[in-house]
Amino acid sequence: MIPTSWFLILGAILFSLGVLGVLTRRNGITIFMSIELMVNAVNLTFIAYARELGSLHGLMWVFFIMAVAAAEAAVGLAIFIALYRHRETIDVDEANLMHW
Amino acid sequence: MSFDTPDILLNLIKIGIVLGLILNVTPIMVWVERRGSALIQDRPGPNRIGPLGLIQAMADAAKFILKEDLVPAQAHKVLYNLAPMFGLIPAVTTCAAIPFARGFTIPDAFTYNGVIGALLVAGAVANFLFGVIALRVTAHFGAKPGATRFNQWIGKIVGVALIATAPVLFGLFAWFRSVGSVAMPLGLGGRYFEPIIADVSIGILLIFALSSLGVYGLATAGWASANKFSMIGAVRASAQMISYELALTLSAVGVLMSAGTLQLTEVVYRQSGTFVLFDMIPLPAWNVFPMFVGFIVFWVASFAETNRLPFDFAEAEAEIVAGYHTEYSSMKFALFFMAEYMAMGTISALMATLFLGGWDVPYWNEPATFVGFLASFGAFLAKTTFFLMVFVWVRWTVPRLKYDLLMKLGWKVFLPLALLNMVIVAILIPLGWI
Amino acid sequence: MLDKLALIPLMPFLGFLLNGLFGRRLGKTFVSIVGVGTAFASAILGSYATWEYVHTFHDGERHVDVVYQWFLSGGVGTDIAFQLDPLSIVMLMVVTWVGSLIHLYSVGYMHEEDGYFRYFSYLNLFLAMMLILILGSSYLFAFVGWEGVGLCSYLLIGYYYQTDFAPAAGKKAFVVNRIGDFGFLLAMFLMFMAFGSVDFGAVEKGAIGVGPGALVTGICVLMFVGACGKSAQMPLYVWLPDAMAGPTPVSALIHAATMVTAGVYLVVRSNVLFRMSPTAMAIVAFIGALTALFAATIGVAQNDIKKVLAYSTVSQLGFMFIAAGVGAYVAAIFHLVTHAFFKACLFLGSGSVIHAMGGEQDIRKMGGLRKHIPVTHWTFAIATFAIAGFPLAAGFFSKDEILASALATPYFASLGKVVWAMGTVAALFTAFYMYRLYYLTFAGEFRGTHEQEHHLHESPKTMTIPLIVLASLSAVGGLIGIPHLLGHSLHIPHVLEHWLEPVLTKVAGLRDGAFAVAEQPEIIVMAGSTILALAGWWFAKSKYATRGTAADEAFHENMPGLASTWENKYWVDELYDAIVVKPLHGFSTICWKVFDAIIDGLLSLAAYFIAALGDIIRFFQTGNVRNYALMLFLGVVVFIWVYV
Amino acid sequence: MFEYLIFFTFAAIAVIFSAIVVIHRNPVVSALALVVSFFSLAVMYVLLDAPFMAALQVIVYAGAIMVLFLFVIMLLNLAHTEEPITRPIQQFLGITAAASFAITIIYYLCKAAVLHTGGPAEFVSDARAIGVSMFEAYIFPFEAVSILLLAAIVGALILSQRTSAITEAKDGGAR
Repeated sequence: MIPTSWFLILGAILFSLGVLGVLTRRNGITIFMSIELMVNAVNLTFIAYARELGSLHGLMWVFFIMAVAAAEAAVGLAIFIALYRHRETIDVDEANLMHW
Repeated sequence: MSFDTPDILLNLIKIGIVLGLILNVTPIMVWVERRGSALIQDRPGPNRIGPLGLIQAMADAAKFILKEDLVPAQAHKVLYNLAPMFGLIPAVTTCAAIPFARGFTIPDAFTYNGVIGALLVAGAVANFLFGVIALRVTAHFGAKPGATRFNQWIGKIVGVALIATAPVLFGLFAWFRSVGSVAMPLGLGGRYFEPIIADVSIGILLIFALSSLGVYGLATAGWASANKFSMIGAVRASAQMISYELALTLSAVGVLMSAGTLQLTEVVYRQSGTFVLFDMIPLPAWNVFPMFVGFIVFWVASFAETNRLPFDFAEAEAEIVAGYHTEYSSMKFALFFMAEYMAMGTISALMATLFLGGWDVPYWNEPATFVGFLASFGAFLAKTTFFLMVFVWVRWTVPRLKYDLLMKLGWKVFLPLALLNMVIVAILIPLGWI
Repeated sequence: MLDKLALIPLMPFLGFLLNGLFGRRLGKTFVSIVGVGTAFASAILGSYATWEYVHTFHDGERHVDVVYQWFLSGGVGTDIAFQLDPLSIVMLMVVTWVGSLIHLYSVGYMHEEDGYFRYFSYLNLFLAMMLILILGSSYLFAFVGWEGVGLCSYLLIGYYYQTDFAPAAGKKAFVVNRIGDFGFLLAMFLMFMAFGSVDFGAVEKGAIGVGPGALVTGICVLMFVGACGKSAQMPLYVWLPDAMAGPTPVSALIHAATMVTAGVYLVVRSNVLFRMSPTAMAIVAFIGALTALFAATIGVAQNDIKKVLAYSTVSQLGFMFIAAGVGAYVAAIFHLVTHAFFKACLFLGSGSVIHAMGGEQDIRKMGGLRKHIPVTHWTFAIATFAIAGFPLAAGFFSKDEILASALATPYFASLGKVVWAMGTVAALFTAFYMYRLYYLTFAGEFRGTHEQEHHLHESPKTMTIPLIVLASLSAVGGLIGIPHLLGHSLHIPHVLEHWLEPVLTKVAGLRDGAFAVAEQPEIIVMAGSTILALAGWWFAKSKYATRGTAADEAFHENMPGLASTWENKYWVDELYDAIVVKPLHGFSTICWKVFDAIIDGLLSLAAYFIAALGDIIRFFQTGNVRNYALMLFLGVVVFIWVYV
Repeated sequence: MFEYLIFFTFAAIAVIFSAIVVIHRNPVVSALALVVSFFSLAVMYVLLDAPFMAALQVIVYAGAIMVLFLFVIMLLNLAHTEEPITRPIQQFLGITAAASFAITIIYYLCKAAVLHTGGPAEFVSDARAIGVSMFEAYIFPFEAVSILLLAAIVGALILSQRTSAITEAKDGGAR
């Protein structure tokens, strides 16, 4: 039986990598993938805790997170497609019209 | 997770059987495909290498191996090289979760009986006769113009080999008869042999999960080739496969609902036996009868999943040269080729398992013995072969669709039909019909 | 069936859903089948339930079928429950069967309309709501139906929403009804407060426990306000004539036969409460008499065929309230039933006339239709005789019973005589304007355009069959309530009185819900009614049978003041406009202008402050997503260090 | 022992490929690396006695979501987009924030001894248990998610329409 903490630390590392991606990359799709990475790190944590506590609630959360991630991927990618059609780029620094 | 030696041995045997089957699908199907298309198009087909062109596949393989391996200059080298392997992984791994025969308890000892004896003798006689026929045929065709030395040699070798096995078999028969019984070696006696590599509790999900990875091979190949046709093929393939995967999975849900489990061994066990229609007609309790709609959807979607005609948009040669593998040559191309046929084999086996009762021999309660194992194995192979034959038949009969029609069909026809199937099953289960 | 009473309103509700959701796509045949089919299904189910009820309960007990508990809060609550008792059954039969006939009629009448599915889905919804209203076992659940029929009435009045007047009329109906509903709501609050329940049975028990007094009087008066709104009594009657903007079958079903009688039903349903409060009864009777007389006089001077019938309806509803007010509840229900028959028949007949005339509603442009549309003519004639109180027709018995009861009421003798006098005069006017309508429409020469005359034709079978059925019911419907005077000698019992007896609970210390009228006043009234009916007939015939509209013109010349007063409906609409609508409008304008300025000013100030703050903070909004993400994560790190 | 071997192998794979996702300039490679990373996470789930979730992970993430990503990357042909470094402060702060986040969270994970609660309890996570839980305790979120997915479908359709109302207005309906 592998200790739960190791999974948590793995999750933390992956999450931090995701953070790194979100904060340093400019390619919208890559940022999006980093977000997915973070989501998965959280999923891992949920499942690790689910086993630790012997309850299914963590699993249910993961299930719903997956569904939400699927919805998010569909809409997010559609947004990027629309963005690309309008501006010929998906560099998020270029999409900065929404400010004062 | 503890193994002892017999366990490992048994698993190795299973893996050997399954791998042997799945790897042999490609050469056999290549021959079937070529001869079959020839049959359908009323032409001879490959008939030079080996009798009836039977070892044409080996010649093909030799050709693939010997061809030059080209890599386009603009290609993404790493992914270009990895892509064919991606394609192969799901094709090889999925079959691990498919039960291929009735399980049986390995007896402590083999005991001689008349059936085994008769089989051995008959095998000896048949081998001898076939050997003689092979030699005669080789001699006959070798005299004609156009026969290659290679072909003559092959024919002779096969003939001699067949004749040579005849006395061996006969000797085996004589020895076995005199000994009477042989103890099972390596402590295998008394073990239960479940003919499935990984009898996991999420069997069907595992299969869907692994087969859903198949698209990466295509997509990566298409993109890494740095070729527009390849790229279009890859884009098409990815859209097509995620569309049809939905219908495929949903149409299988009915099966799982009636079985109440995801484990494929259970799914098959539930289909053995019969149910009686209208109190008159006993039918095998196969899922195909109550879930005919789902079966049809699954069948059609399997064509899309394996990129076979009429859904082979990823490689539609009339439109985009050869699609995702336009730039591939030599053994890498052969890997795609193999992956396609292996995927066909796997999905045929899966279809047989889910809808046609897997290894179930209709109207016969297979005993948990070696005989039952063999018979059920035969049934399983027969069903899988049937589906494989239909793959070939359809390929040479039905023309390719238009791409928008493909999508429309997948989303607007097969997806609703798969849902309908679920509804039907959901109604039938509480009625006690399944 | 008795435990599945919910099915009766559910059938038309199903029709509403089917027609409303899929009707447009599935075409008129589908809509007709579903619309009419569900109505008839509900009628058949209702009849079956009645049959079972009769065989299960021999003494007219109240049968309650609880579907589920609606709500319960602080010991106060109510159920979703349906009830059957003799009163409900009478209403059920009238509503479902007359309703079904009108559904059938609508197939022919509305066939050329675009919003056919819309019409039928509303009509089905109306039927469902009406059934909830009459089958509901508590005031609150009945109120659901009460509001539901109000909604359907609104929708159907405004059916021709492309026109100007129809939506306005619908709105008017809705708003006026709201005033009444407000009274009803207050009555229910009082019930909740005093008795802790709004179940019919519980309220009755509670009221008996409390005894007569201001509370019961208050409840009754408030409930009567509600009834006034729904049943178009003074002063809330103004919506009903305008409601004629809706399709004619709607006028027949909602604004004549069923919905408008809901107020009468409510009063009769609460008869125990009313009997405890003679004050409330006097109010009911007097308002009823006033309305009857008032509307009847207006009806004399109207020229729109449907307007005449509308005022006639108001007037007849007044008669019902007279009956309810003087304590003759059986007479009220009796008149309700007969009125449903002949008024539905009249409205449907007028619809048939309008259909034949190609949309023309002005009786001055009709005339001589007798030979063109014979079926319509005959059914219309029978219904006219019935409403005018011609001897032995349906209206004769019921109206006669009402007037006799008014004369003999044991509650308030002197007021009773006044009411009787007003009712008698109203009956005379009724006979007159009905025959005027009849003769102007069917007798004499055709006064319309040549084109219209060419177009005249009898209506299709789907329209004439309901007419014939309803006309026959108008002719013989009175037989369910043969007066004792005749009944004794002929040995025919008063069926309805016997049937409704269990509803009129006997309570110690209170007068019974039914009282016998002595022979002498009954003879007087009966003879008087006959004479009045004949007089009205004769007078109308002499004026209108041959000479067309000449009499009206003469009337205008001779008595211009009275004529224009009647024609303009006593200027009630103008009056309301002046004393209610205008001041309210002015007050609202003042509120709007003054308070708006203050409140807006305060808000603007706050907004200005926020804007100023925002000007400072907005520098954080760089528009760059990564900046936001960076701030977020730095925040998270700080948060963890600070709080964990 | 065998388990540990698997864990460390796949943990290393997950971390390495996640790093590739974040660092690599080519989105296609990033996406494929993410697939590998997800796959190794699925292995983690198996190690955590949740094979069902592992299968779901592969089907949903690897089989559907990442295919969508790849599809979009290919569709928009984004493989060769240049990404010169601008905003050095943002870049620096980003790396700092990520690093400090990682240090923080790992520090607290190591520090907080919440994990030694005396051995894991009984943990059943087969399809039946999950299904019962989902359709009993979690039925409302389940339905809510179905509505969410519907909304996502509609949203995605409208956003990716070529002739949306927005573009039509922009083109003055001259299409």
